[in-house]
Amino acid sequence: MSKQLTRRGVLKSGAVVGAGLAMPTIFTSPAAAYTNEPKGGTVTLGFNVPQSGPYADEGADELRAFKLAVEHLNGGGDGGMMKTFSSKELKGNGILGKKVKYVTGDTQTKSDAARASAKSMIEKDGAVMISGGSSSGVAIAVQGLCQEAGVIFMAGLTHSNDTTGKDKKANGFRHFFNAQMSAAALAPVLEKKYGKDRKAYHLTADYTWGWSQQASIAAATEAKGWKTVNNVLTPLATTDFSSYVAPVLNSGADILVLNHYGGNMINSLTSAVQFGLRGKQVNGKDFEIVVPLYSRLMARGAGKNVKGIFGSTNWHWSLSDAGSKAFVKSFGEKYGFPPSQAAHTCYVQTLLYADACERAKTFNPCGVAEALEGFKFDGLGNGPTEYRKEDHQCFKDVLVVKGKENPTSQFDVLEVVEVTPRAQVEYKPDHTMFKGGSLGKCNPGA
Amino acid sequence: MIDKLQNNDRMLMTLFTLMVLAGPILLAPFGAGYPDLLQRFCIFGIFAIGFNILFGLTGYLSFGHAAFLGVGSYSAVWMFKLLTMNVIPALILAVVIAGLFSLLIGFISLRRSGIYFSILTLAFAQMSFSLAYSVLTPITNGETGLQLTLNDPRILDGANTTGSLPSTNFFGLTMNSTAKFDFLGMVLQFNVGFYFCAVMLILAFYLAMRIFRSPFGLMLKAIKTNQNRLNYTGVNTRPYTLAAFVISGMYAGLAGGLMACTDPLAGAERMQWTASGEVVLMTILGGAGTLLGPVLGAGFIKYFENIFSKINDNVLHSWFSFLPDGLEDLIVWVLHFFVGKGWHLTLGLLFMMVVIFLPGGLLQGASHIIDWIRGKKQSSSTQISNPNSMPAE
Amino acid sequence: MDAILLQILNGLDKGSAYALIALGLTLIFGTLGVVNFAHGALFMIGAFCVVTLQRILNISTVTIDPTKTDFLGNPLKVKTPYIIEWFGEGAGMAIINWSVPLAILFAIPIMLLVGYVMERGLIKHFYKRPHADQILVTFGLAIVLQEIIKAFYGANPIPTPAPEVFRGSFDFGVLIGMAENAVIYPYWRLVYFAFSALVIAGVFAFLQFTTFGMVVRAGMADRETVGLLGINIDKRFTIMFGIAACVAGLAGVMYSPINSPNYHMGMDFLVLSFVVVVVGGMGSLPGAVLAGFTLGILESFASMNQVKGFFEAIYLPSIDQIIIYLVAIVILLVRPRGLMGRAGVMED
Amino acid sequence: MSILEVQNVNKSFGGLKALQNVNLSVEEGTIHAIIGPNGAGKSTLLNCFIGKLIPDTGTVNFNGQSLLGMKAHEINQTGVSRVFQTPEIFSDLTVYENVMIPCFAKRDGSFSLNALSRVKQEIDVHEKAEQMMEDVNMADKKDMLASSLSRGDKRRLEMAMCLAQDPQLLLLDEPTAGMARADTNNTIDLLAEIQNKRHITMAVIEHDMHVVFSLAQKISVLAQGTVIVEDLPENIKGHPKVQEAYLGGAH
Repeated sequence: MSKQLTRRGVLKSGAVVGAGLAMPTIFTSPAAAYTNEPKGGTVTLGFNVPQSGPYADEGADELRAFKLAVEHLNGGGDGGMMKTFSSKELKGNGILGKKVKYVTGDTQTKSDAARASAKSMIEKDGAVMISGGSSSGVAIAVQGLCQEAGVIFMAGLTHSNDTTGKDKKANGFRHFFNAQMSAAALAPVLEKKYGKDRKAYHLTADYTWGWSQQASIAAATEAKGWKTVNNVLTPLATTDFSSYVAPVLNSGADILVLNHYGGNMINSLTSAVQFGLRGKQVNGKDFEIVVPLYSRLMARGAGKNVKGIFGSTNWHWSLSDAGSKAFVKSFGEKYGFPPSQAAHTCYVQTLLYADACERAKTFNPCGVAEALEGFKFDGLGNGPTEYRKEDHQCFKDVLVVKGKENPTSQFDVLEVVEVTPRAQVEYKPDHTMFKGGSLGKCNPGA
Repeated sequence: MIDKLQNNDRMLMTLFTLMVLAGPILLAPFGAGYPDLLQRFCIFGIFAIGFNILFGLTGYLSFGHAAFLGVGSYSAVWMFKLLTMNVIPALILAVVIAGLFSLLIGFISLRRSGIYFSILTLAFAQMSFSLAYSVLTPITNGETGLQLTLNDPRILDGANTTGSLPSTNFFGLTMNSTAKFDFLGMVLQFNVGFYFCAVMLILAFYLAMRIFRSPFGLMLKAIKTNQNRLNYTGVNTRPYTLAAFVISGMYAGLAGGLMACTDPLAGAERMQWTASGEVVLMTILGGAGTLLGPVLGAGFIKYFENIFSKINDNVLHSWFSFLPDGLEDLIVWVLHFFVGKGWHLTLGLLFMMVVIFLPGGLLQGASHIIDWIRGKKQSSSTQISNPNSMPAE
Repeated sequence: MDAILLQILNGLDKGSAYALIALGLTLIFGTLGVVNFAHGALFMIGAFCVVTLQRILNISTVTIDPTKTDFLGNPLKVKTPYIIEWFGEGAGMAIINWSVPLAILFAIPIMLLVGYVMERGLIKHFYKRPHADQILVTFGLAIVLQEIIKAFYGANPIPTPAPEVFRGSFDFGVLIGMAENAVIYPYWRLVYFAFSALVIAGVFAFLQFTTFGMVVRAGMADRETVGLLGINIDKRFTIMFGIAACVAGLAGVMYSPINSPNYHMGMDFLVLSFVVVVVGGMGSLPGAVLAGFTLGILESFASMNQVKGFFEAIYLPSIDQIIIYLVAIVILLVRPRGLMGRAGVMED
Repeated sequence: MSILEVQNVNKSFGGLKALQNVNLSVEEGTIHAIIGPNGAGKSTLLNCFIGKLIPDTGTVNFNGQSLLGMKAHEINQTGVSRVFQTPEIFSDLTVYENVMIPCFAKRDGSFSLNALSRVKQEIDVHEKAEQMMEDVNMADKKDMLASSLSRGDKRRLEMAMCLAQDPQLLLLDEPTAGMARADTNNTIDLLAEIQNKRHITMAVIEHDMHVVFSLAQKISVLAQGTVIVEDLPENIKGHPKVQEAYLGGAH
């Protein structure tokens, strides 16, 4: 015992001595106030999106939006949402007078690869901000990296509660909504549409996002009087969901909730529709399917199967406010088709970052973070929005959508059923599903 | 020349050491001289060297080695969370746990050989991945990956009062500190983490060389060429293969531990079978059964993944802007399938070429070229024994 | 009871998918002695034949409808497929509606060609190389093929719906006197199952009852002897490879309404079907079919909450994640050469 | 004194009785040939000696120790080496490395994690291996790849590998099968020389009567799974039972 103690003591004192010795001057980078302080006439942003792997198409759309945003920031194009943005700091002369350059990388939708790619942008290309991504695992991993490296992370598409919940970071900001907000927005609409007395059967992707999505939606619907009959976890690698869908009809449930995203969502939805669930009557009611998180790009993969199925989305191109219209116009004219919600959130995040730099008059992450915290704005497509100081989550209205019955084009897959106001989806920062973890202090690196 | 080098250990070792230590200078002109990629070169070099001890020497093709890498990473991160941010205990635990895990899997899988062995290792690795991704989330933090948090105990380091995450360190030298120098318009980055990994790589290489030259290594080569004869020569092949399996598993664990040291996060994807496939690609691409080959292959693939994949259309256009517009567009259009997001395609084609035409890997190709330049027409292919035959039962 | 019946149905369906791919894999291995890691890619190419046919059928003329607007507020461009212009609304729509079954006809020549090119262009040179080399080169080929498909069709799944008449499901429960909706099963999956059974039976009949098949079977048993008899085995093996490619491709065609085709579906299936082949015993055709159905049914049962609950009690939660691998490991350890494997195959 | 004692060995495969009550004893220091027509059970018997097959009943004792149930490498470690019908060598390694492996196996036993010493510095093994190369007249070929040797040289190499272990009993399975006359004679000379120099006991399975009668000091004739005669060579030649067995009982 005593032996162990002394060894521990030695190790410990070693660490302390080491800490005292730490950082001889040669190891500090020369004279920068923060990581990658831009010195010349340009500033570099890093766009880290999935270019290979199952989310490559969403990644490509995000990249289009980033390019568009950079073009607008540098004064090119028609200015897009810069004209409708409530903050008027952006003049089309880059950020703080520096021309905006960008580098791109491939996350492969793997946390390792995403971090490697982000690291190379920071270490090699001198990026002061990293943005993009199409899954929560990647977002959380890259957010952690940016915190350690001392750059700002403007999350792309990430829907898990954890990104601004237990894994929130001072250098990370999320404009996209989350599972909790989806649930809060959907539940009243579902109640209105399908009634109070419903029995729900959940199929849930067996990993972090799936669990948090399931927990949120189950809690929200149960509060409206629904019962959760069963919750079955499905392995991530499942491609054929028949054995999970088959028992649903016989379970007494009259609603099927698919807590799936991406390929999982397409396949489980296709299975459910193939089994003819939607034509059936259970407990004297029409059987219905709910997909809490919709993505238009993904919904296209499911084809006609999505018709009439409810879900939520962060933004949709058919919105008619000035900001959305301006964005759809400049995106559509440049690329020939309307932008996805992933593209929208990435474009908005880039503008928000640029604007925060202008207002803070610095690229220093701590200054930028301070400018973003509690920032209230409008005109970026979601109505009045606020970056909450406590968890760096944007609060805004949430769209409840359903698969369109008579689409006029291949892009016209979803229609907006209701815009749930912000007050209904807002939760306290210490909500049970967001507990644990803390922002920590902003890290300027260097 | 490379063959000669392969046989002159002292020269090989010296040259290797110098090249690795000078990495930040040598690779800077190729855009690869930044710490993260340099660290990856070393880490995957170690991984591939270890894999080569199993595959290159005994011929047992494992499709599940990434599992050991993942286990190593998880162990190291847990050590950072619980004990101390010093890398040494983390690495020790990573190697030990990976060793134990490979002992277990090896003990079962090595009861079979040939493709049956490959499928068994694949099955184990896929199981490990599935479990780490979902069921074992309390230990692995699932999809997100295991990360450090502010309220980890870290018994030896004492309470954290800074409000920011501590860095991994080697008795006080933090892994992520970097000295930068401007040199001929390039920024040379000398990073502590890289040099730590580099020393590990050199040690790992040295150990592999000793194994290659030892009676034990000779026995492993004998297993690959004729297991039957070896049995009738009074040698029990099972413990030899198992030892090779465990050694290569420990190499993988070391690599995984180092990954956590340079970047304290452990994700489940690094255990997926495609990650195991990647180390197979590295080893074959470089040259299985050779000493230098796997390191070369690892460097090659990581360079592709990190540099080649970043060449987007803009970059291409800037390269070919001297050409007339139509021609420029045509060339860019053709190339854009192969670079940037098309890098997997190029990698796949290259890999096929190597398997078809250069069974000895790029190393063999390099020695062909050197021989050709020196006007020596004689082929060196007889020197490199066929590296890919599978063991007999 | 109804749940068990349901999962047996499911298992048969899943199993028939595994069995079809494993059958082709074993055919290639048994006849040519080649371990083909690119077999999953053939399955994927089959599925993309449907996508391609769909695209061809939907080649359209564009007319401008000034009364409607598109998302930018410009007049809407209305696309009318030529097929509808040529055959009229009814027949044209029917052809598009039946594009999946039609794709079978479309896929057969394509798959034969792909198989022929693959065998003559690449695989042929690997007959005498070690199995490890074959695995590696076909693995490389699989990557290349899937990247090519991705470059042309993108990464997102593309919906390929079954004909209208096969949507919805069949109520077995009512048939055998159970309650309504107790045991329902989609029509298309029944079609898929029937199709698989037909193809499997066809392949067996072909090998059993034709002279060609007899020679091939003899070649599987002892290639050298058959070669000595003056029979051009190589040519027949090329045809065999084409047939195996066809089987995989057709499996892909018929599977496309069940899973929207995407570029990585081949790799997804490859690992599983290799496990199936190895569990069945390398080179054994009945083994491949048996293992396919066994694993399919086991997987279906493992997904039931009752079963999961049972395993959870013995600390194996989410058994469905690992059931296939677990079973494969156990079978390989108990029966070293798989369920029906012969000695000495694939061990060197 | 008999070094290998086989008693009442029976082995059947399904309904086929491959060996019936086989009794055999090989005297120390002699060359004992086992002959018999095709399908007589010669190879089955040999496989029972080396652990590849386990007899249904009966005993196989080597130096008084039962070999039954032992694994191939364990049997080898007791002092039994085997030469195969087609030479089994390490074809991807050099001739010299081929000979070193049995030297290591002899010295270090069936397993040794000898991973950090250098092959170069194992002086005792080198001495032994060099000696063996000299003994089989292959010193000039020691750096060649084993796969590039002629068939005769491969056989010679295999012999050297077996002898490097200083076996007490050497089992030879048709050592001259498929060889040209000249190579056969060389092999006979080699075996005779080994016998003279080292007095190693050998059990030879052979088809070629020329080889058998040039070498053997005792012969067992196997037919239909049983030993019909065991005698000195001169008594075997005209033995009626042997003629009957070989001519299929032509009356």
